[in-house]
Amino acid sequence: MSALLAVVVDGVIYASWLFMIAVGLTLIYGVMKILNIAHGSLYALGAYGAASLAGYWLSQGYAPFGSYAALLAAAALVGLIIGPLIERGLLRFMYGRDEIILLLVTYAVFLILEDAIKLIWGVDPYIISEPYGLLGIVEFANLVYPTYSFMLIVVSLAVGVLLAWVLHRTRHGKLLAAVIHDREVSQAMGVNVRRYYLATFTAGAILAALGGALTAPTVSVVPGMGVEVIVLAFAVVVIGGLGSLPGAALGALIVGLLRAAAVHYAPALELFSIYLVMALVLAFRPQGLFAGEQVRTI
Amino acid sequence: MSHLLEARNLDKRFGAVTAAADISVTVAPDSVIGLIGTNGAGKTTFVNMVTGYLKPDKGRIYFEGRDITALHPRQVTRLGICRSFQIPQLYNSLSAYDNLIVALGIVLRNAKPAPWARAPRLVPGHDLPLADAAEALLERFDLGEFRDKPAGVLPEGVRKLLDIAMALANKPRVLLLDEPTSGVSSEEKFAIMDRVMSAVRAEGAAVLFVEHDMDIVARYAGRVLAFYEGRILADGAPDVVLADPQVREYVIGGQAEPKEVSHA
Amino acid sequence: MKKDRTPSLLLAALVALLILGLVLPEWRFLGTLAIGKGLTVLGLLLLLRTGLVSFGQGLYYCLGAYAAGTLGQFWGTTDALLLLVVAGLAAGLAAAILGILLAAYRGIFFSMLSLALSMILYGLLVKSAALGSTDGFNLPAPTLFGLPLVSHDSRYPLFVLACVLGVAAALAMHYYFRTPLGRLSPAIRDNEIRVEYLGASVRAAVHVKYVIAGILAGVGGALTGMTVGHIDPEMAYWTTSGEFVFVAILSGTGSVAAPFLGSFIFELVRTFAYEYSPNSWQLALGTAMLLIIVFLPAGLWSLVQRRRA
Amino acid sequence: MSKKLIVPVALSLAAIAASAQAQEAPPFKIGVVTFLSGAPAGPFGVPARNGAELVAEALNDGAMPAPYATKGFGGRPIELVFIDEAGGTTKQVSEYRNLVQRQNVDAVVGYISSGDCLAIAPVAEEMRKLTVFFDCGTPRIFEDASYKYVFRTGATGTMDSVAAAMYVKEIKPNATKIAGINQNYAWGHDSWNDFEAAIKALMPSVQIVTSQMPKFLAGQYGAEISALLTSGAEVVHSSFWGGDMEALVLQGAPRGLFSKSTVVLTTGETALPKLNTRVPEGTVIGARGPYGPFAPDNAINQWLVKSYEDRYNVRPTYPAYKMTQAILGIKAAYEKAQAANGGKTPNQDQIIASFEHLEFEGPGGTVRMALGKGHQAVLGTAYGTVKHENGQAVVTNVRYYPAEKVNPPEGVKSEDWVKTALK
Repeated sequence: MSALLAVVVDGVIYASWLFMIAVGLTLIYGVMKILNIAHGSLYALGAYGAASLAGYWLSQGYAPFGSYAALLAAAALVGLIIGPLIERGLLRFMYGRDEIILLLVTYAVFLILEDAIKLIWGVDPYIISEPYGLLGIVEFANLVYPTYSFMLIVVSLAVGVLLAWVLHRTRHGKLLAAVIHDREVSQAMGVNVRRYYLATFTAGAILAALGGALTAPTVSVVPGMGVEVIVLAFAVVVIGGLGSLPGAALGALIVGLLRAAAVHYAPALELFSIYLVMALVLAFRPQGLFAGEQVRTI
Repeated sequence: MSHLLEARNLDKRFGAVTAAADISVTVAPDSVIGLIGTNGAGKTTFVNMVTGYLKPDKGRIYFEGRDITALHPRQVTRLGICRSFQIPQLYNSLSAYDNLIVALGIVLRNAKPAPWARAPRLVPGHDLPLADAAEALLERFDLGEFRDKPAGVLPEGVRKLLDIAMALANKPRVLLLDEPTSGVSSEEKFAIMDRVMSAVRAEGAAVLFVEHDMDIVARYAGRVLAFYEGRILADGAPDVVLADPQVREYVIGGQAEPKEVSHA
Repeated sequence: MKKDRTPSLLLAALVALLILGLVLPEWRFLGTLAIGKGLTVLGLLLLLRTGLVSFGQGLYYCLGAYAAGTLGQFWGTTDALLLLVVAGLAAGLAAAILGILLAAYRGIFFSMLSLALSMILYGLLVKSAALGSTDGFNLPAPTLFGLPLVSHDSRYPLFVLACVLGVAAALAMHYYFRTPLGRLSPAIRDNEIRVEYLGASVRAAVHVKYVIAGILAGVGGALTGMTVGHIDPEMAYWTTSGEFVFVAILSGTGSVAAPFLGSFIFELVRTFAYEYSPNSWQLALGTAMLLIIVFLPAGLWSLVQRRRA
Repeated sequence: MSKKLIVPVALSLAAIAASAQAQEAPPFKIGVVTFLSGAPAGPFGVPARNGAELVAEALNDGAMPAPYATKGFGGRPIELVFIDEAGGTTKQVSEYRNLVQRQNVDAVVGYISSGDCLAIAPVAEEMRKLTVFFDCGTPRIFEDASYKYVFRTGATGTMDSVAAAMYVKEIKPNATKIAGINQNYAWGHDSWNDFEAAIKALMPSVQIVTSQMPKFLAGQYGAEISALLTSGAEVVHSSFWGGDMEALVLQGAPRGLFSKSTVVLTTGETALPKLNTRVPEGTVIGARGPYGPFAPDNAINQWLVKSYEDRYNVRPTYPAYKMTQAILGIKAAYEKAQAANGGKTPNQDQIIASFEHLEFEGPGGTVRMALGKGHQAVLGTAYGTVKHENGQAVVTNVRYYPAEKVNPPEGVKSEDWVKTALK
């Protein structure tokens, strides 16, 4: 019984982390049809930024609770600087070329950022674990969890709700839907597509950096931490349906729960679980679980 | 007498829209039939069902007495039911010549009795080597000057002709032309239609063409099917059908103010 | 009609390669490696011309290498031709089976499914202790009809085998593109509906092309394994497949020789990046990639074409 | 065309420069291969590179303590060429060839990844180039094959696992529930298999309650920690390294993993300078040999700690020790061969002949090239328990295990030895 409860709690915590790292990826793909490999680097940049900023905050002896603000500020800073830099400085010259070319461009950006991170921060780990322990622990059913993990679930839910609200309830969200539906027509109707692309990519970058910033206190921030995240985020997004917000949430939940179940009941399967799910979903529902059927007419 | 093509009681719905309701048609060899109707009346749906792109909800389709309702477009095509498209379906990155080479190459390949057998030297039905058969088709549609241009950059009228030329690669017994003159200026329409009909007549195929221009229908069709809301409103000789009061009200009258219907 | 100069140019390239390999012994290894990878990229070129991007060619690359490797390691077979044939067969068989599923997919879904399948093989190999898990295992030095292809004094025989194999594959691919089935590649990329409406099965054609690409990747993987002398599951990891796609796009799809040229240049750039900036070779590589994408949108091969024109 | 010219010109310039020096003492050029990028760079690659730089400089200045006080290698200055180990085995084989053929190195020292070592060994034989592995752990290298040109101055991973099991037996003799958490790749598999076999042989009543194998670089271990906590394990074995190990400590400590069970971190020493008191008291750590806090108080160790701290402001960790050990090994072999050659410059075969079965002093004490026909080093090792003293994490309760107790005898495979000889 306690194992089952642990599966659910572990699964949901992991799912909220997955959602954080995947939601920006699916947003950018949904709007711009770019599978952004550099997403992992933005995640890493967010983590490094957070480690530096929060580390500085704490080393100055300021109120420890302020370190949470430092984490969020780092994410915003990284996203607001790097996002526009990549979109305005590089991607906008590539619009209209094949999806695959755009993917390769982001791959090149990923390589460059990986070394840039190394040149700025070096290869030694950064450890900023204070925010992780600051909120205390929660104990139940013989298990101990840091309160921080549950805060992650809350933040993740908030991000999802906020995005859904912006996309479905605001004027900009509706115009964005028009841009997604038909870029040329929206442009002809006077929608400033350029601005929406810039805003989307920046938002995606902030979300990636936020994922990294909130992960930073739970890990040691090291080179290469972004690489694993890319494939994981891809898998979640593909399972849920490329470009779908509820899809990313569902994909994260499925992967999170399955992985937790594998860890508790069949550790040997853990390595496969995510790719097996991905292959199965693709085999039976190639558009992902949440994307609508595409209708093609002659 | 057995018909060349027969559709029996075809039904097709898309959600709330009825695209075909109890459609029955027979087609005799050598006939030239015009299909008229407003947008959404069910003409293209009929063409799509006959060529296997859509499966009817109910009803059967027979070709020379054989049930072809469940066949895929490629199987229908191999039997000799070929079509052109309202929006030309071309290989835009390939030259006009290469478009035909691909088309004729498929015919050549399909003629192999077994995977290990060598393909015949001459394209069946054309009795020419591949390259010569392609040149002959280009010539027949007077497309020589566009031979080496990518199909994607050709003018719409030329694209229409190339689209129809490709439909002839398989030596069709039934040829369905979906709006062969749409997107072409009204002065060009007759010229294009003349070229198409003379090229097609040499094939000896039954021709069904979807058309909005009643002058063209009156001039080329030997028989007219008038579609309205998925039904056949009238079926007969052009002068009779075009004079029919119901057809004048729902089909030709509607021509001036086309109804807003989203499904093709 | 233009005269087809490709076959004679390819044969001339073969002669040039054999002479270069004779006078520049230190480049033989890199050359052989580039051909091994180039074969895989040649298969990708076929898929790309068909409008498909496989992010899982590492699956067949790895499978071919492991087929040859297990045969060499556990049964002591060292004959290069036999190993290459077995590798091609194993990869081709796997592609034929998985192709049943994959041939129905297009676009990003084809890419992602191929990636997932490749990662499953990676997971399986990581789990198999008998095959050395992530450490992989070594291959015995290859021979041909009992004669060694690799020794301390010379790797020239293996280089010659690789060159002959590479040119033969390029030639075969060149002629394939002139058959009716080969011509379907650009047709499927441009307009699948029309292909079906001309009486051909898109799915069957895609399946055949997928199998051909799989065989080429299998042979390429085995050749690479023989050259390097070691194989490991990394060959099936997504970054390996990504590298192939990358090289294929950078090379351009303009010619059957492009994959080999592209592979060689890629290895060269990477070698110099490692040598001259060991601490920031990724930065150098990424920048080189961006420059090529921006300034040579049709790939490296457009340089060759421009010169010829 | 201009590009084609640059390379030969550069090469011939280099050749001229080289021949100019040759008149005095030609440098001994060593290719050093360690991770300069990716996850292993921080914990292993860069400390190893730092160690190599430090020791080469000190040797060239004649600033090392005895018996290494002579300059360079028998008077020849040492020149280092660094290559990144990242990029996979194919890339590494390619770079190795470049080092030998185009950079003309006299020896190659390096390789942290076991996969790279396995791949490089036969290439070293083919190229006939002296190659010294300093860190990689798999025993397969000299147990599955024998090599003339390849040496390994570090001990195998088997030693770490066996000694860990012995330490557990000493400090928790009554433990019955054992668990493991190891990375899902060869290193994790081998470490766990050896530990499982050793602990079962030493303490027959133990029971393995769970063996977790998360993906390498997974980073998030919430579910694994829950599984370990619910399993009721008294001892948890982990060969995690680098960021993964640090994340396990950071995530496991607040959840009580380290207080409910004794966690054994076989590479824990590399994290100590950085994590310090974040490593909970009671954690058992190893250093894959007698390095760092386990190193003997000899002159070489004192020199290494002092000069490393002076330059890099941090204590040296075991990769720096092992790199130092490798380079000193070559120096010892070189100078022994030189002496045997009447003081003249020895050739490679002579260096190899004197390297085989060599005994030499390193920062971790005496290294004996006892296994693999004289090509594989054996050393003792040690484990200890973390204790917090005055805000510093220190290692207490240290137990040393002599080489012959934690290594198989010559000719016996580690795998078989663990299962049979420990009983």
